[in-house]
Amino acid sequence: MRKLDLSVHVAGIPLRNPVMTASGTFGYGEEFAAYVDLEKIGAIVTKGLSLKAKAGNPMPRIVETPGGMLNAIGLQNVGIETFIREKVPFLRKIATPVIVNFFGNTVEEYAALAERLDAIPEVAGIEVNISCPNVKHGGIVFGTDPKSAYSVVKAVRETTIKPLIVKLSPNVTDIVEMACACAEADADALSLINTITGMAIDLKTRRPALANVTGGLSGPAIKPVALRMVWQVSRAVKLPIIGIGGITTATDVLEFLLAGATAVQVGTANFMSPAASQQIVEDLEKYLRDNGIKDVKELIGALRV
Amino acid sequence: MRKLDLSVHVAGIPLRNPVMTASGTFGYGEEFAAYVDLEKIGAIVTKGLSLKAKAGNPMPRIVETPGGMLNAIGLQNVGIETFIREKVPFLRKIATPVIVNFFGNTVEEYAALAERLDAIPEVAGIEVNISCPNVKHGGIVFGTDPKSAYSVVKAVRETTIKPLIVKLSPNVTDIVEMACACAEADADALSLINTITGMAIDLKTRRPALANVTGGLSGPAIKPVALRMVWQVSRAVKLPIIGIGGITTATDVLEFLLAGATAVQVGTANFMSPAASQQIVEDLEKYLRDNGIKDVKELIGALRV
Amino acid sequence: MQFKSMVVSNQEVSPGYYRIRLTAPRAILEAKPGQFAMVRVRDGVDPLLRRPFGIFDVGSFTPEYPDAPRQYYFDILYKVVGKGTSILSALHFKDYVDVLGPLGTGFTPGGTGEENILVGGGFGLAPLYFLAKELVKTTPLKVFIGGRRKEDVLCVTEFEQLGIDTYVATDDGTLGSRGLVTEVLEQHLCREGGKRVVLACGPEPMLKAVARLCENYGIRCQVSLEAAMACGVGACLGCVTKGHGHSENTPSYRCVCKEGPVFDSTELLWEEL
Amino acid sequence: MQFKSMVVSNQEVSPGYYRIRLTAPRAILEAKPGQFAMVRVRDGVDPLLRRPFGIFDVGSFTPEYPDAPRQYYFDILYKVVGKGTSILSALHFKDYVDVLGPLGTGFTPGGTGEENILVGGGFGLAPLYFLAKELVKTTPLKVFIGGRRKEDVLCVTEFEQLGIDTYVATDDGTLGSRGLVTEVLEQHLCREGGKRVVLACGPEPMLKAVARLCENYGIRCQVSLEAAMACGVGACLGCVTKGHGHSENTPSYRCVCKEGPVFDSTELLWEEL
Ligand SMILES: Cc1cc2nc3c(=O)[nH]c(=O)nc-3n(C[C@H](O)[C@H](O)[C@H](O)COP(=O)(O)OP(=O)(O)OC[C@H]3O[C@@H](n4cnc5c(N)ncnc54)[C@H](O)[C@@H]3O)c2cc1C
Ligand SMILES: Cc1cc2nc3c(=O)[nH]c(=O)nc-3n(C[C@H](O)[C@H](O)[C@H](O)COP(=O)(O)OP(=O)(O)OC[C@H]3O[C@@H](n4cnc5c(N)ncnc54)[C@H](O)[C@@H]3O)c2cc1C
Ligand SMILES: Cc1cc2nc3c(=O)[nH]c(=O)nc-3n(C[C@H](O)[C@H](O)[C@H](O)COP(=O)(O)O)c2cc1C
Ligand SMILES: Cc1cc2nc3c(=O)[nH]c(=O)nc-3n(C[C@H](O)[C@H](O)[C@H](O)COP(=O)(O)O)c2cc1C
Ligand code: FES
Ligand code: FES
Repeated sequence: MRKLDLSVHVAGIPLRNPVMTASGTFGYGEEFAAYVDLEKIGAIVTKGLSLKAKAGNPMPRIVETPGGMLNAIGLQNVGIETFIREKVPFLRKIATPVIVNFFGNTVEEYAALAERLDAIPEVAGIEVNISCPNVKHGGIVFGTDPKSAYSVVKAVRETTIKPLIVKLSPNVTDIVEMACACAEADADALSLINTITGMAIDLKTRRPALANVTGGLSGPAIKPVALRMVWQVSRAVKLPIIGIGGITTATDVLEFLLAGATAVQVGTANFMSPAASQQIVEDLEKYLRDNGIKDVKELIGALRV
Repeated sequence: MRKLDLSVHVAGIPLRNPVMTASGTFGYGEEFAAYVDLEKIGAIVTKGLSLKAKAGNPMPRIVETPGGMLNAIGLQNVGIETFIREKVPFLRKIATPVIVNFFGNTVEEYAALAERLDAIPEVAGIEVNISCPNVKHGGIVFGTDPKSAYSVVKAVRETTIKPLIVKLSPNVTDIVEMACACAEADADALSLINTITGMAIDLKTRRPALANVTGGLSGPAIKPVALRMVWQVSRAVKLPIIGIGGITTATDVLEFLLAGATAVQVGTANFMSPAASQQIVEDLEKYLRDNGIKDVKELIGALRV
Repeated sequence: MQFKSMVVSNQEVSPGYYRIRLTAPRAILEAKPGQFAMVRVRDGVDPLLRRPFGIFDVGSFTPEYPDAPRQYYFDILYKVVGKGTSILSALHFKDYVDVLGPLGTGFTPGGTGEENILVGGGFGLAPLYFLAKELVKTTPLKVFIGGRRKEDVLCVTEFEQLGIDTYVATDDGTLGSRGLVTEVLEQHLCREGGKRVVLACGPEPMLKAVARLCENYGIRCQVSLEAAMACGVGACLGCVTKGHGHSENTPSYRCVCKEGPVFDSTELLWEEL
Repeated sequence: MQFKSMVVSNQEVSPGYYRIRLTAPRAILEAKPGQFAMVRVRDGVDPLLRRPFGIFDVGSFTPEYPDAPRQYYFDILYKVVGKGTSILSALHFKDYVDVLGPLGTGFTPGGTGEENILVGGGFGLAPLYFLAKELVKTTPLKVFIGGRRKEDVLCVTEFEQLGIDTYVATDDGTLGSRGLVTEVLEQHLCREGGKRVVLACGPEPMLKAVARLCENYGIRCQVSLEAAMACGVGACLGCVTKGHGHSENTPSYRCVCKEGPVFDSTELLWEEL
């Protein structure tokens, strides 16, 4: 029997299979090493980095909601230099592509981060998180304004030849418009969706359940929204898409591929089971085998509408 | 012991309690009469009406999703004249305010519906569903464009003195901007949220799970998004707010009140249990009693941030 | 009605098929064959919606403790296909579920002198058995059962115990004749004459074939349909099927939960289902 | 490690408090007192996240069937407070859960010659009992237990069976002295001298009071904290608490799941918790 082909290419990065782990839900990889064979998954996307270390938001930072969870971690991270010094050596040892997620408060910060990452050979690709307020332009969120998104992606593009993925926010009227702006700025791929802004309240204390008041909704609850956006964008834009949002099983992955994603990221599911990503890869392989599908790429965009 | 006061006023409509049923989830009231004491709930909001009867979308029209469901009913309804002839006589018999939800394809259709409803004494208030494409303006959705929303609400306002509630769509970058447009057009109250656009796929058939491809996500899954939007709008706009989205328990109702809602609507929960709305009212009363709260209005906007 | 219901028993009757007995108020005895119940299999939001199941039987018994009042029940015959039914299959004696029902229309069997021909497949046998139990006292009756394999052919013993002529067909010939149940049915229809009514419940392709057959033979035919459901009471308009409409372009959607699940086959726009 | 675990037993030990025994691989014997496990109480998305519980005991037994291999287990002592714990309380022998653990740091008790003073309340007694069982063989030990009412005071018999001096205080005086456990502790601390270490687990206000007391008396103190958790392995940064930071304006957030749940009380910014 011919070997199954699970491999895909995203933004020029060759992946042994389409299942990556989502930024912020898999730490810097090593936290999960005891539970997952890191060499079995497609790629690791690391926790969002900024130029300087960031303390993050006060606690409580997470709360469970029906079929999902809200988080307001506040982008706590060790900062890019510590990452390079302390986290990259571990990641160097594994043969799985590492995609580095990052964010800034200004276009210049984004560009500076990209430039720094461009020099790190262990970085297979970069994922730009544009769901952050643009401090120079009165706090308007880069990810909800096509012009801001264009300018930040353009600036990043000019500083790096690394594969450049832009991660889109779902908190917009028109996701296609955002996707087009990023395509015009020469992104190599798009990943979507980031979390949907939500809120929870603790009736006993009459306070918001999160110290930050609002937070980002993730998990199975948002899957229908993610799938819709992936489908909309895949029909409108030529770039490869990484589907994200509520993926917990191989079936979910297959649905995202049918909707037009070339690869996916597993986020909140890592909390439900730390072995989720590997399990999904195994189940995906089993599905292909059971259904006589030789190459996972046959399924990309194969939705019959 | 003084009697508990559960009553609220919304848009000038006196309600015995803040718990209404949401449009499209409670039919025309009579479908639920065998399971709920209709005189125990705050108000009934009827299935969205159009000028002429509407056949709706092909099936399948609904699909369950994690913690929620998608629907693409396609606004099937009997049309306003049949409603007045066949549904109002039943509603006349019960002493619960009836709020009529409706929609049109053009500003003129909205105005014509409002004018017709203005003449019906049994109609305690009208709820304008602006989540519909504006056929005259290239299909842009009234509910996602502040200018279109303004024009449709203004036109309705000019034809009726009935309490006028505008129901907002969550599929926007900035819900506050939409709320402000409706306030400027002299709406009496805002209800939010309508469903979030989503999609599901049936892996076996490789087809969308809904014949319409996309549908509206409702149920507990969307509660965090609804709560966030209610909170945002309540801080920015003076109008009373009717909170909608994933409400299944009295605790949920209390959270929406704390976030700034004056009343709420129960939607998908009616499918989980047809007696949900009445149960919620009873539990709400019990909560107030157990916590020594004499008047439910004390809780409106009482979130401690 | 809506009621909390206790599991009395829950047994696998054929591989993958279970029969569950649930307590109910006395009024359950008035359920008509073809009606169904919507079951909330557990608390919480997963699964969110109730699951519809045809009523397979109703009855009563006296629990074995002193002065026990008579206890009424109904049975469901179900196949484990997904989340809801597998949760159901794991329930034990004394677990509770929430039930809404009986809902929908029932079958309208033939009048005096008419023979009732029941045709079913899989768990479609559930309402047909309930129907047969009621009809067998008064009218001539035959049952045609189809299934993929032997394991999918349910209730043969039950029907035979009622003394009803039972014809079985399986795709692979592991039980009864090999082939489709409609082939066996057609042989029967063309061999014998007389006034008769066909009452069918099973997978849609089977119903379609049965409806076509009946049309050809000019026999009245009722079918019980399935659809994804949310409310079960005609309010959400989620469960519709296509009926013959007022105009050709505008199909008239009919609620399976309220106007059905049993329809006269001529009411339906079969070519578009 | 992550493993499927079978329920061996699950009993209410005091009103609202349960003790559940779960099978585990042999390596569970290496769990340190103060470590915890994250339990997925059932399949599906409701509840979505695992629930953290301190390890109360570990051990092994031989099942009663021929040639049964030795079976290892761990116990959890839990209070029913919400959805997850009530689902847990409804589990029976032979039900399954998914377990992740042991996780986190454990207590670092005093060295030779030091007395270990354990202070706890509610289910905070769980890790303390596990700790006491290990320590009692080698070191002098005392236990102080606080609770609102008698029912909230757990494990007194267990501690006494280990032969450990046990001091109890309840808010309403229904068991032991009336008042806060820290009052009884303070009396003890000022009455007696010697080198000692306080190891505490319980509600945050209690821990705060204990930490302040120990600071006043110059006694080393370790506390086991609680926090809402998602991953349990230090990846999501959801479970943080405030530790003393590098600068005054930027608190240094510490992961309760990985750097804790046991912290030296001096590491924490108590005034901001
Ligand atoms: C009026 C009516 C009467 C019914 N009577 C019975 C009965 O007596 N016994 C019985 O076993 N089943 C009956 N069904 C079907 C039953 O409702 C479904 O099998 C059940 O809802 C599946 O739930 P699940 O959570 O296990 O599957 P899900 O996880 O919801 O779905 C699993 C798979 O089953 C398919 N499925 C889902 N719903 C249905 C459906 N309504 N019909 C067919 N396939 C479906 C899905 O497409 C999916 O492939 C009836 C349905 C209706 C509408
Ligand atoms: C390291 C650690 C060890 C623990 N050890 C034990 C133990 O040995 N025994 C035990 O019974 N419990 C223990 N807990 C607490 C336990 O995790 C919670 O009680 C449990 O998660 C509640 O789940 P639930 O679904 O029943 O409640 P939910 O429905 O999630 O919440 C119900 C109520 O409980 C409160 N609550 C939720 N999570 C916590 C929490 N982590 N701590 C306190 N209150 C909470 C909520 O605010 C809410 O008011 C421990 C927690 C941690 C972090
Ligand atoms: C705790 C947590 C932290 C996250 N941190 C980041 C981050 O630093 N950068 C980023 O781009 N996305 C972050 N995300 C978003 C996820 O990468 C992902 O887009 C989102 O959770 C949706 O996927 P899911 O439903 O599978 O979790 C975070 C999500 C969670 C739950
Ligand atoms: C089956 C279904 C039909 C609906 N029909 C309408 C409608 O006709 N008009 C409208 O304004 N909203 C309609 N809605 C939206 C609901 O009124 C409500 O805004 C939404 O479902 C969110 O509330 P929930 O989460 O409590 O269901 C419908 C929702 C559902 C589930
Ligand atoms: S299920 Fe709601 S109308 Fe039939
Ligand atoms: S629970 Fe995820 S970091 Fe502690």
